[in-house]
Amino acid sequence: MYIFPVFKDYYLLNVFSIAVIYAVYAASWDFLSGFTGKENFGHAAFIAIGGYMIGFISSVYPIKPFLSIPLAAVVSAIFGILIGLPTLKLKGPYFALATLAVATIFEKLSISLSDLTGGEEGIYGIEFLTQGQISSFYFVLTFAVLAILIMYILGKSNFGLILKSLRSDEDAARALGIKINFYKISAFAVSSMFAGIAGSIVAHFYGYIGPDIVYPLSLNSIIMAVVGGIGGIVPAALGGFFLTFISEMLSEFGDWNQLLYTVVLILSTLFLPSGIFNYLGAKIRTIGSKAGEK
Amino acid sequence: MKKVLSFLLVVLLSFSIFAAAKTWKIGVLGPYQTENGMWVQQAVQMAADEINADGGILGRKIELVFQDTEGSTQKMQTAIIKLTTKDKVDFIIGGVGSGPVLANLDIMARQKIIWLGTGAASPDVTKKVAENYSKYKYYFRVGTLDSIAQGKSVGDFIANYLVPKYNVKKAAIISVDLVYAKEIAETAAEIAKQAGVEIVYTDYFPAGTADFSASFKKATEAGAQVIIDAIVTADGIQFTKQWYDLKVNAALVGAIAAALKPEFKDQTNGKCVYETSAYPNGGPAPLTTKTLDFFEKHENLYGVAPGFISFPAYNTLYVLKEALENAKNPDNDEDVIKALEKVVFPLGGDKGVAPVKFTENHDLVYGGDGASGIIFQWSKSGSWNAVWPYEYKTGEWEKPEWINW
Amino acid sequence: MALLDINNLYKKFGGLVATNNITFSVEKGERVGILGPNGAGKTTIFNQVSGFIKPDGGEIIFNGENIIGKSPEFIAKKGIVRTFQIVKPFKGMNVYDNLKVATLSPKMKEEIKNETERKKWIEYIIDICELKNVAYTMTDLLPQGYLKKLEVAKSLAIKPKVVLLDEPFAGLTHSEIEPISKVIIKANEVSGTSIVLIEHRLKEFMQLVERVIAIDYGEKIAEGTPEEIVKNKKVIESYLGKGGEEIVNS
Amino acid sequence: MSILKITDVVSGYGKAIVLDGLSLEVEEGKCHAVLGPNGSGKSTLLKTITGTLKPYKGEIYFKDSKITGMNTFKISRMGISLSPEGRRLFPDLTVKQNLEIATMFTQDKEKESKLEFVFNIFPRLKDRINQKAGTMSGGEQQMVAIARAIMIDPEILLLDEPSMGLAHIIKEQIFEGINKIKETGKTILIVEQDATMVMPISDSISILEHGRIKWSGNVSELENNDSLRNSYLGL
Amino acid sequence: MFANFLINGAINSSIYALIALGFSLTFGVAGIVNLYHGAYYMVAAYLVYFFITSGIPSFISVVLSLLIVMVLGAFLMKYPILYLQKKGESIYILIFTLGSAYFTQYLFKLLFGASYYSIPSFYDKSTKILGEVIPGSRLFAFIVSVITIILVLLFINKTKFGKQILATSQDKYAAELVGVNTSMIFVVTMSLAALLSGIAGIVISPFLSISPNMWLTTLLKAFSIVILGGLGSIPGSIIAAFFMGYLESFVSLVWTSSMTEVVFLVIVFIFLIFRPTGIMGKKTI
Repeated sequence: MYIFPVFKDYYLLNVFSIAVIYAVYAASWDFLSGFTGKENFGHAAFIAIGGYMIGFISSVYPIKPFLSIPLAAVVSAIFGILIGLPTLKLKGPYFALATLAVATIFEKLSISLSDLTGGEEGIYGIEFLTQGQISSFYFVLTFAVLAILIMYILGKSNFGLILKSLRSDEDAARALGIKINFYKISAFAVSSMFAGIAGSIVAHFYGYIGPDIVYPLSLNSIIMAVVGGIGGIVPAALGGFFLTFISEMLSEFGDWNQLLYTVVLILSTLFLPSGIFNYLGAKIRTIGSKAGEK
Repeated sequence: MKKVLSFLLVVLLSFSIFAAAKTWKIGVLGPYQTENGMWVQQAVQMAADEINADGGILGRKIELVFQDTEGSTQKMQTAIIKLTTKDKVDFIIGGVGSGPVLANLDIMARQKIIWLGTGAASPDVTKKVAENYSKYKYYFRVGTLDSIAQGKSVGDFIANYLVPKYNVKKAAIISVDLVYAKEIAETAAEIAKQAGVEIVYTDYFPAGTADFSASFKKATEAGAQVIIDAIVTADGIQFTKQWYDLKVNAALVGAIAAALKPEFKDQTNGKCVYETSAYPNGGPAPLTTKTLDFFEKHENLYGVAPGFISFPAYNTLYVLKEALENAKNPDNDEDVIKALEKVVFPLGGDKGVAPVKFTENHDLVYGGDGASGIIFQWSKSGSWNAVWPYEYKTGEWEKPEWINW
Repeated sequence: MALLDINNLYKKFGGLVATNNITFSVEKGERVGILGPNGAGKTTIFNQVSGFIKPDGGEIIFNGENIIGKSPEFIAKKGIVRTFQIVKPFKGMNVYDNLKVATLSPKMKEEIKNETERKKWIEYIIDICELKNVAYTMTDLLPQGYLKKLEVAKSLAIKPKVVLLDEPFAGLTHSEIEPISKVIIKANEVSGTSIVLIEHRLKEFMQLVERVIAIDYGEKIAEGTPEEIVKNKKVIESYLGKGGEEIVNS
Repeated sequence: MSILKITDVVSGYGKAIVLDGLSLEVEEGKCHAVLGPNGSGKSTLLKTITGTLKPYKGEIYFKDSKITGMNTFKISRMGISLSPEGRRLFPDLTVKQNLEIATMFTQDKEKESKLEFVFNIFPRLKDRINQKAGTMSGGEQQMVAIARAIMIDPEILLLDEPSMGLAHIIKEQIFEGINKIKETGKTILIVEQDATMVMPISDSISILEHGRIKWSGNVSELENNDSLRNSYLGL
Repeated sequence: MFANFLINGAINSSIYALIALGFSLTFGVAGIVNLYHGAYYMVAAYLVYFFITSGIPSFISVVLSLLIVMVLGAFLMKYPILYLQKKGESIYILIFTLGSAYFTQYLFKLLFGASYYSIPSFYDKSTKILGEVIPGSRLFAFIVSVITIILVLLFINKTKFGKQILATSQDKYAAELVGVNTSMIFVVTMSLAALLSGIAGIVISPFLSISPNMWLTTLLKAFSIVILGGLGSIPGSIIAAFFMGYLESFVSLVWTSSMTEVVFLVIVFIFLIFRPTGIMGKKTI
């Protein structure tokens, strides 16, 4: 069924698992920000909601993934709506700062309220996703494929078309009678939901949730999505997958790795602003159509 | 021509035989882009070179595999999996930061790999071993002291030195808002309280705070004579500088991580004088007969003094060496664990650079002939003196000249 | 009772009265024009009727219901749709998808039951608006003439009862105006959509509308057939100049 | 002698071509009017001359130098100034500050005499000298915009529909002012919809439609040509 | 206690104002939210440290460092940012500037390591005001900040160049029409912003630490202050900077220092929602 059924390299499996989860982070960022043009600079807050909720529960009751994942989905969707309601009327840098503020408040609180959150040490001892390394990988892979597929289909659907129209011109959509607030909030809820589920899966995957694996993601999600290409879910997801994969593979280079990462980002914003995979996709399509003409 | 070729072949073969000779493959975890990680890397390398030069352990050389954990749980997990499955290491040493280590104990348990830890100071780490010995027995804390023990050494100094000598009655806690630091400060305060000191003010500031004047002011207005601090972040530098500049009328005693190295003097532009911090089981004091030599050798080798994680990092390989040499079967994990549990580097002895003795939960024994915390002070003359306990004293504690109690 | 009754519409921006007690009505199937110099308050009337600006006073009775102060979404669902002077195509998608967005509005939810019907309807709109050759072109690449047409097509795609067209001909050549003009008349005649038009291209304007409301300084200064309006003294003074009559007659 | 010469200019916004091979010459010391309906390309013409739009094709000469594709500020400093569509004053600055900013690149000592000059043209501005430009009425703003354009001390003054959106009586005041400027011998290129206002002050007229000059000639020729007026101006 | 609140609040506020001023200026004039702003602060501090430790006299070190950050600011505006601005989408400018800031952070980490550095005080005599001991380095930072702010305000309002900046901020097109080279003004403004941020970075380094991640909190604070004051409004950002400085002192006075940032961010968030134009901002959204 999958491409790697005989995969026995645990290290690669582990890197793959992380990379596909990051693909979901990037795709879920794209679903709100890439589609509607509301650039969320605090995506980590939505990931944190899912992850920390699982952490809170498991510090009293060892919750199993089959229960916690749907729970995380509901809670993070509601959270997305609650944050979305007041902030979605904001535009451009105002929205960016509002979301950044939310994520920073979360970060500060999760350090300060250490009785609840474990502070900088985070919450550990969360039930593992599954018992084995390989089964965990398949679990993560299945979830990631499903999540990306659902967002992709939603994005391709009429719903996604309306979201894209909002990116271009909210007034024009309102004039046609489209309830723009409903769509913006829905997009926020979907984005937040998948971010939250991914957050809860990560908590189960590591058996841990803490600031070190959550808060850098506000920025990383944007980078991954933008470098991959926004507005189409799959390019963003591929951006998330490959950047993470490469970054893990290069981790022996330490600081050079991070430096290289930012160089890739800078070069791609300057020279391939539509995103690497959007660009490649377009190239393949034109080659394809040329071949078709022949 | 043929001769040359066959000669080359022989040379190549002999190389490959040489390479195939069995080694102790040891994975080293650390955030190498930080100072803590650098200490681990340098000290472990130093110990390995020494042991290898001396013929290795049981005739087998040590081969180190360094993996950068970038200070993140996720990278540490990937690193452990890579070390255990791909590099197939025999042991893991290192691991800095309680969060990542705690989170990865389960991975260690799953991979069943012996882990000699160096830089996770949360008491919870070895609590895990206590809770489920058979699952977590692979972990040994070679260092540093856990936060409770670090707090104890600060508290003991206040209770047994400052209180009797200077009749200290009131103290304040000003510490960074991190779990590890809070535990140190609270433990120290608890011991001080038992000695009759009243805690008149408590403030936890977020990492990255620029201005402490309000906290100092409130502490001294409440009558504090001593400020118990625990600052594991770089904030300790500006904290100390501001304390000096404001001539705060309370002595600074506690655990400022940045103060535990000679560079502190430059980093504060000399405004570190009178600052007093506990060095967890290490420092330029004769903890064992080798400690001061190690300090000097490290400085000569790397151009910088060892940090507080350097001591346990250096010790790990010697602890391992001792255990392997005494183990019934050094290739059997169970036997090695049993041997490790018996390792003792006594205080004042000649083994290791800091005392090591394990509790049944694989934590360091604190006090007695076990691990210890040494109180150091930056003296007015600019020297860095061990002032407590008396056995290791290299100087007398000085009361800041501006303080009027 | 008329389809749309606007009574004493009043709006003030700071110290400036933008529309001062404007009153007029639009019958079903009628083509009404609003005439006046730039800055007279024509677009402000559109903004208020379509809900983009909240009026400070007056009534807007549509189909017997007072819709004053309602949201643009609500008003569009009732059946009043507007276009914008500066075209607002949805960028990053093609013409077909632009029209599809319009058909996804709540107004069309009951009318269109499935995707086949939707497709048919969009194709119909593309057809009558003569957008067939650019149906799958991204709007980012379209010239102004097509964008203007698309602006009208989008508004017609939600089967409105009233269309408020804000300068649909501005910036177009004569030959480009013809087809749009035809589309407007077709929509009006085939489905009985009422048209309210703001336009400066007098010749085309006068040919298209049946009744004219002249505005100046936020106030209505005249109302009548194009023939009457061009003779109106006030209108000539404020807007047309002496030769206005000849335009209509030419 | 022509001070401004435009040959075969093609210009517009992105893919939208607005000026489609337009040629035009303006004589020194004369007032030339370009008439045309909304959307015929009047503002585009002025934006292309002042360098805000770079023409796709064609050349523009000012006196003897080619200014095609030059930056707006350079063209302004050479002596071409524009009173733009929408007036574009600095809203938070006072009338005086608005006017003074325009003298930044000329000799300081002339400032006072230039202020004197514009107050002579639009006396109303003198009383409003310390009012913030953003708070003024449309007509007054138009006066400031024209005054600001004169403060640059241009060799040619471009005016973009100065009558737009104004009441008849205000239009008259504005055109009276423009006439005064013309009488000082300044070259003026004015684009307008309102032919009745422009014709009395112009020396020559061009009629613009669909981005091309349909007709050019003297005012008297236009006045005598009924069919022309009918077909292009609706007059 | 109150004197402490009053004095230290003023010192912190003046530094915030200095940083926020440049950020606000860049937005007001060029319409750019420059997330690299905090990095100037870091670059200047590192350069001064580097020059001083290389044995260059401190005055020359400061001047050299400031010149370098000004050139850096001018370069960033002239080439990549103006290029991206022409392309339209503002998010690419946000991401480019943020990415460059991280690039600088990692570069400095490679060059200088993860250690924390400090430079000697430029003025080190403690003064007593209202019974409070004020360390010389802080007093120096306060005085330099206040003087710099006043000079910048004078520069903008009184000089020819400043008037061009003012005109550009009000209407770029109209400024071009009266002969202002707005691209050059953008470059100069960015350079000025870099200078202000750089000065802040240098005056704080004697009492704070120089480290590769010192830019991020600074940026976040500048961003919040400028939004609170109204994007692009210079008086607004100065008022907001003082509001923030005193709020921090106030929260640590009456509550706990660990909540200072949270309280401030919550206030910023509430402001964004109920009054997104800030204290002084124009109605732009």
